[in-house]
Amino acid sequence: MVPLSWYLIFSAALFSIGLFGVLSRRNAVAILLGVELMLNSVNVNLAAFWRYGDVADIAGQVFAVIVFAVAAAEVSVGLALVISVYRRRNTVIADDLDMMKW
Amino acid sequence: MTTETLIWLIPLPPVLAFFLIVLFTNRSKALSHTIAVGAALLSWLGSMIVFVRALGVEHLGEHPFESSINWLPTGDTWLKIGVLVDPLTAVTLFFVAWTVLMIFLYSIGYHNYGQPEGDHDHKGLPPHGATVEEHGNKHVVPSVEPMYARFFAFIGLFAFGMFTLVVSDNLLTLFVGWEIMGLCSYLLIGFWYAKPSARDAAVKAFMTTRVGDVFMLLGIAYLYSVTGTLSFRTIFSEEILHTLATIPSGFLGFSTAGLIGLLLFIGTVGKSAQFPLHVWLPDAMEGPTPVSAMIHAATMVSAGVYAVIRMFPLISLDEKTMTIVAFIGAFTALFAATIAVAQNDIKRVLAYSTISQLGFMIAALGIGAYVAAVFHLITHAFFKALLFLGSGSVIHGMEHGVLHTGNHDVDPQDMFNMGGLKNKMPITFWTFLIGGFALSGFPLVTAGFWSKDEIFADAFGHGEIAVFITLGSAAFLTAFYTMRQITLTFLGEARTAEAEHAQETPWTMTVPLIILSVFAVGYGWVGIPEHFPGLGGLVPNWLHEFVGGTLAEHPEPVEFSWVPLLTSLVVALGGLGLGYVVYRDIDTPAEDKLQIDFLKRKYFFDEIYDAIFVRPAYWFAENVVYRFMDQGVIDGILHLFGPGTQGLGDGIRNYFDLPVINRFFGDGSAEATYWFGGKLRAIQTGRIQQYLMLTLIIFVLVGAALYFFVLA
Amino acid sequence: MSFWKDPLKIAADWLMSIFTGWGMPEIAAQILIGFLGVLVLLSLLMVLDILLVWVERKVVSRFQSRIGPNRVGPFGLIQPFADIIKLLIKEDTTPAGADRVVYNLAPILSMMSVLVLWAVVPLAPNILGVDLNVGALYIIATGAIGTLSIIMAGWSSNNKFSLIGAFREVAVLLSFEIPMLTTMLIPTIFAESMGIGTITQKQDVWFVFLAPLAAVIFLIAAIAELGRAPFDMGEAESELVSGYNIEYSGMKFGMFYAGELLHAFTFGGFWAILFFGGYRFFGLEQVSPFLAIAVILFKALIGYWVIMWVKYTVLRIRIDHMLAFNWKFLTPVAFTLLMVTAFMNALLRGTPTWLYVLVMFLSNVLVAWIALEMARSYSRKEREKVESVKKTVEVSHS
Amino acid sequence: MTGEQIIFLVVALFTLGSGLMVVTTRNLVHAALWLIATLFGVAVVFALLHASFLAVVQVVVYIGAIAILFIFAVMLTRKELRDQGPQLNKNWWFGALLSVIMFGGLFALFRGWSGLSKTAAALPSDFDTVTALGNALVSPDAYVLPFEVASVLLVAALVGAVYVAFNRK
Repeated sequence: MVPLSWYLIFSAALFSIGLFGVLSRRNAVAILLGVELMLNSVNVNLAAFWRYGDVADIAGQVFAVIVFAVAAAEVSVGLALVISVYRRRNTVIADDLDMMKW
Repeated sequence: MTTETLIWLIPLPPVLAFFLIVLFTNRSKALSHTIAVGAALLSWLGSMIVFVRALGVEHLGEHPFESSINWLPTGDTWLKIGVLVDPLTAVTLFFVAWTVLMIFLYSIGYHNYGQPEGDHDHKGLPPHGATVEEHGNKHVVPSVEPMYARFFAFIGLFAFGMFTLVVSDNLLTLFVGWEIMGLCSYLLIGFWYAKPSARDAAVKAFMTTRVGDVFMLLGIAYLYSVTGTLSFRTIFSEEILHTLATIPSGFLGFSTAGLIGLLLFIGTVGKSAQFPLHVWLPDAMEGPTPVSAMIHAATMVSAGVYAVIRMFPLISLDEKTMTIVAFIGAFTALFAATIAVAQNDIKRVLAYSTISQLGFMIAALGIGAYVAAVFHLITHAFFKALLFLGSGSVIHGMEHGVLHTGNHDVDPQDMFNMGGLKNKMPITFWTFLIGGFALSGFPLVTAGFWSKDEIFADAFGHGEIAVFITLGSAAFLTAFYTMRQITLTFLGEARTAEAEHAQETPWTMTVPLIILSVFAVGYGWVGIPEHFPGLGGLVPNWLHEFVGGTLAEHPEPVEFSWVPLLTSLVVALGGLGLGYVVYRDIDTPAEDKLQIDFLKRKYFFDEIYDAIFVRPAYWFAENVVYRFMDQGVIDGILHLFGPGTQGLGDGIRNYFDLPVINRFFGDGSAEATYWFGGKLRAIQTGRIQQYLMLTLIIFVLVGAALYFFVLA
Repeated sequence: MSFWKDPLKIAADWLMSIFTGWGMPEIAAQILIGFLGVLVLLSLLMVLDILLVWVERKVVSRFQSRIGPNRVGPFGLIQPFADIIKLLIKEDTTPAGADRVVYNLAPILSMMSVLVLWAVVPLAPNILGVDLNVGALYIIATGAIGTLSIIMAGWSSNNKFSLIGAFREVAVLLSFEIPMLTTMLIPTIFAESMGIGTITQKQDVWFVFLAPLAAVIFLIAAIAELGRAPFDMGEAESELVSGYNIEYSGMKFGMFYAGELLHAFTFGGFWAILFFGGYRFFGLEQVSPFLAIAVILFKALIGYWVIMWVKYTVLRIRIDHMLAFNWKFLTPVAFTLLMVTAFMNALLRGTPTWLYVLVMFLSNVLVAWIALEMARSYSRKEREKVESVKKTVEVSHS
Repeated sequence: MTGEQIIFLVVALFTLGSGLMVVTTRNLVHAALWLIATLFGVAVVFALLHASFLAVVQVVVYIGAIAILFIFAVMLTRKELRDQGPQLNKNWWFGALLSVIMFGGLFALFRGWSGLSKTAAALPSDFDTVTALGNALVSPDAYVLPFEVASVLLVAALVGAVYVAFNRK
């Protein structure tokens, strides 16, 4: 049997990788890719705690399903924003979009 | 599907229909009435299924279908809402569902569906007819109602209110349904809002019933404060009833139960148009006829009586309250019947007869005749719906005649303009005849006979001779004016050219008439007393067994006696006979000996109320509230405040605001913020990822600090 | 238990005895047998695929009043083998500027997305890869892989026609996934399970009688999902030369082609499974699993034939019309139908079967009728608009 | 080491490896494709956890819709299909450091937790996860409200995305 720790460490690693992507990529789309990784790691945690806790209490899976929905909403609106920004500013580099300074 | 779920669903289709029509389909007439009638049909179907299932349950009174959910938290407990079907609800659902469905169907024809748009119809006015060209010659035909969809939306909401009221298991939802119907009656009586009379009638109905409703709400609040619950089944448990009966209320020697019962009963007085709050109902005839039928037969007034019947175990605890109830009921029955004799408007006669018949039910309750009241409620619903729809059909036929002759001065509702319609509108005539006979209590065949006879028998059996005699005379007058109406309307020769050209109405109007007339005749047979000579025992007295089961103590049927039976035979046949003999030859109002001004003006009740309540209210509003309070007192105080405040303001501004607030706090904080902002602007790079990093650094630092200093 | 009753178990037992006889541990033997089973199934599918090439060519030629392949072998039966040899010996080109790995991965994924579908196909009562409890979703999930393969092929080819083809095809696939999933939920409601095996077993009455409209919508969505005419946006030969697979040659193209054929056949099979009782045919499936397999293959072939029939009779629809048709007609109808079905199902729980079937059928017919009426009035309005514009144009010209 | 552990390790390494490729590869389309590989790995992890519904929905939603959307977005926001210049910003080392600290911190937290080495009990044989999940999502006693809110959120996102990305002429 796989112990719970493996899943937790796996998901922590995936989360950190996603975090790195969010913090370090220049391209806005790539940042969103990192966000997806982070959301997925959360889902792994939810499913793992469901499996290793009380199986009859389905809350973990329910929240994972809701995270799916939230992720889908987030990606659709996020990408729409990216495309909209690209149309106006002709760039998707996050560092170039610094109008909101000072 | 379980019966409980089904009961929850019964009120829903009409309200869905209301929203669908209002929001989406109000452009399409066909779609609107399809949705409304479909919704009524669904509710009807649900009600019938529930009714049939309820029949199959033994001792339904002790084990009703009930289901409730928590609604509002009130401290530790929940205010629950729920549904309850016991025998009383089951039979009420039965007649409500039938009459509602019939009225919905009837409305299609009544509002001239399928006819062309009117030539100069306006929204808010009844249709005036349209000119069509056919084969080269023009003629006028009825035109379709301009606010067709709105009508169906409103009656859908109305039906929702009624169904909610009937299936609810507590006073609160009952009151919600009650108020929804109050609103709908306002909307529908004032449906033709461009007519000043309709506007006034709507306001009158709303205000008058409001008087009763306020008292009812008081009663509900009182009940809740005493018992902490509004659910019927809990209230009617023995210990609560016992408590209520024993605690005195401190008001004129009533017990708590008696006072609550009285307050609730005043609500009914308003809703069911009992004396002295009866004035709104005859004026409510300004609405379209299906609305009249809806208010007078299927829903609103029945709701009032239903509420009293529902609360009967509570009300019957106090003798005094019961006496008041019986007195008001009996008095109203006779009083309204005397007015009805002198009315010439076909619908007004029926309106007063409704008040009178409701008085019968209330009186029956007041003497403890529970089953008889329920029985009369049901039979009355059927035959009064039939009569109203029939009168609507007559008016419709007459309007056809008016359109044909083009003489718009002729009132199509005045019975003296009719006559001889028997041959023009045979279906309407026969069904109206059945309804009229049922109303008069024509012996043996009609439903009205059986229910009225049971009230008589109960009154006599309980020794309430005064009530018995009052009701007897009211019944005689009922038969008399009913026959007067039938004779003037249908028999003899046509008195005007319009009546000559009256025409039978379309099938959507006649089919409901036929169906309702079946019930007007047949429904009486479920409640034939066992000891009735000849017929008794042929069919079991099902109604008594079934409805009586609602009460904890099963009411015993009264001993059979010849006196009430003979009385009811004599008054019914005598009244009918006299009516025919007197009005056979009368052609104009002048020949009518009963056109006494006193009766025609309804005992001057409108004038009295106008003098006592309306004018003083206007005077009070104009002189006291506006002149004295508003202009004198309030404005005076305000004028006093003005200069004072100004002086105070000047002082504050010069000695506090400018130096302290502005200088020190205002400019000082701005400068401080500016200085800090200048220092902090370096980290405001506008780059989202750097913000994120900062957030994370703080997060990590705080997390580490917490971990090491707090957890470890 | 004879071989005719349960061939899989007999074969597995026999193999197990052989392998353990060789000294292999039991668990390894089981895994090996599983692999062998998959291998056999896939090989048979490939052979079937080859036959499908022949079937398709023969049928299309009949539709077009031709004779079709008739030179190689009896009735041209050997023709597909000749085709394969031709494909194999063709030059395997990779365009300059292509993304090599992705380019080579795409046809494999395309074929794979079809083959993995067969893991949940119940061939007979006891011959079934996996009875997944989310079988219906699984079908959609594999469709997602197919979508992926198309966009990979289109992008990696470094060719604007292939990219446009892929974009258009993916737009269609993603859109039509929605009515497809929705109508798949309707058999799920009837069977109270998403498992394909359970859905088959619950079909004492074929679901097509309970939900004819759902069957039709599923078929339309499936045809779109296959990218076949009238929804062949990805290829659209007259506009895009060959669409997303334009740069592929040799066996890589062959894999796309074979994948498409097998995909069509598979969806004919799913149509049969979801709505026409799968392997069930008046108790025939109880006699022998082989008969059951014959039944389901026959039904799948009929479904495939219907799909071909549509392909070779109906013209391609413009892409905006196609998407509008999906979003404004098919999807709302499918949603409505799903809601109506669920509602009716809740309402009719516990009623006799005949009433259930009747009411379901009638409510389907009603939904279809209302939908078509609305579509009709809408299209009449559109036509009037177009015609009025045309008229004003004519007037201004004259 | 049991078979399940081996499978988990292989899948986890594959997933984490593709995850790293997602955040480091220069070609954004490749990054999206690597994302698909990662998501697929996570789906397998779900399957290992016996969450079959989640596994399949992961494939349908993420690979079938979200990843495709990403590829579309990448292609729509690029004048040339290949990106020039560095893909990481100049603070990337700091981001990497933070990520490592994050992972280390989480790891440290795990080590102090007693339930870490817990193993899963076998699934009850009569327990149907999908049925339980479906009931929980629509039961008023459980999660019907979050479920409805999620559906409203999706509709809002749909409308919002169309509005934001709509090309006004």
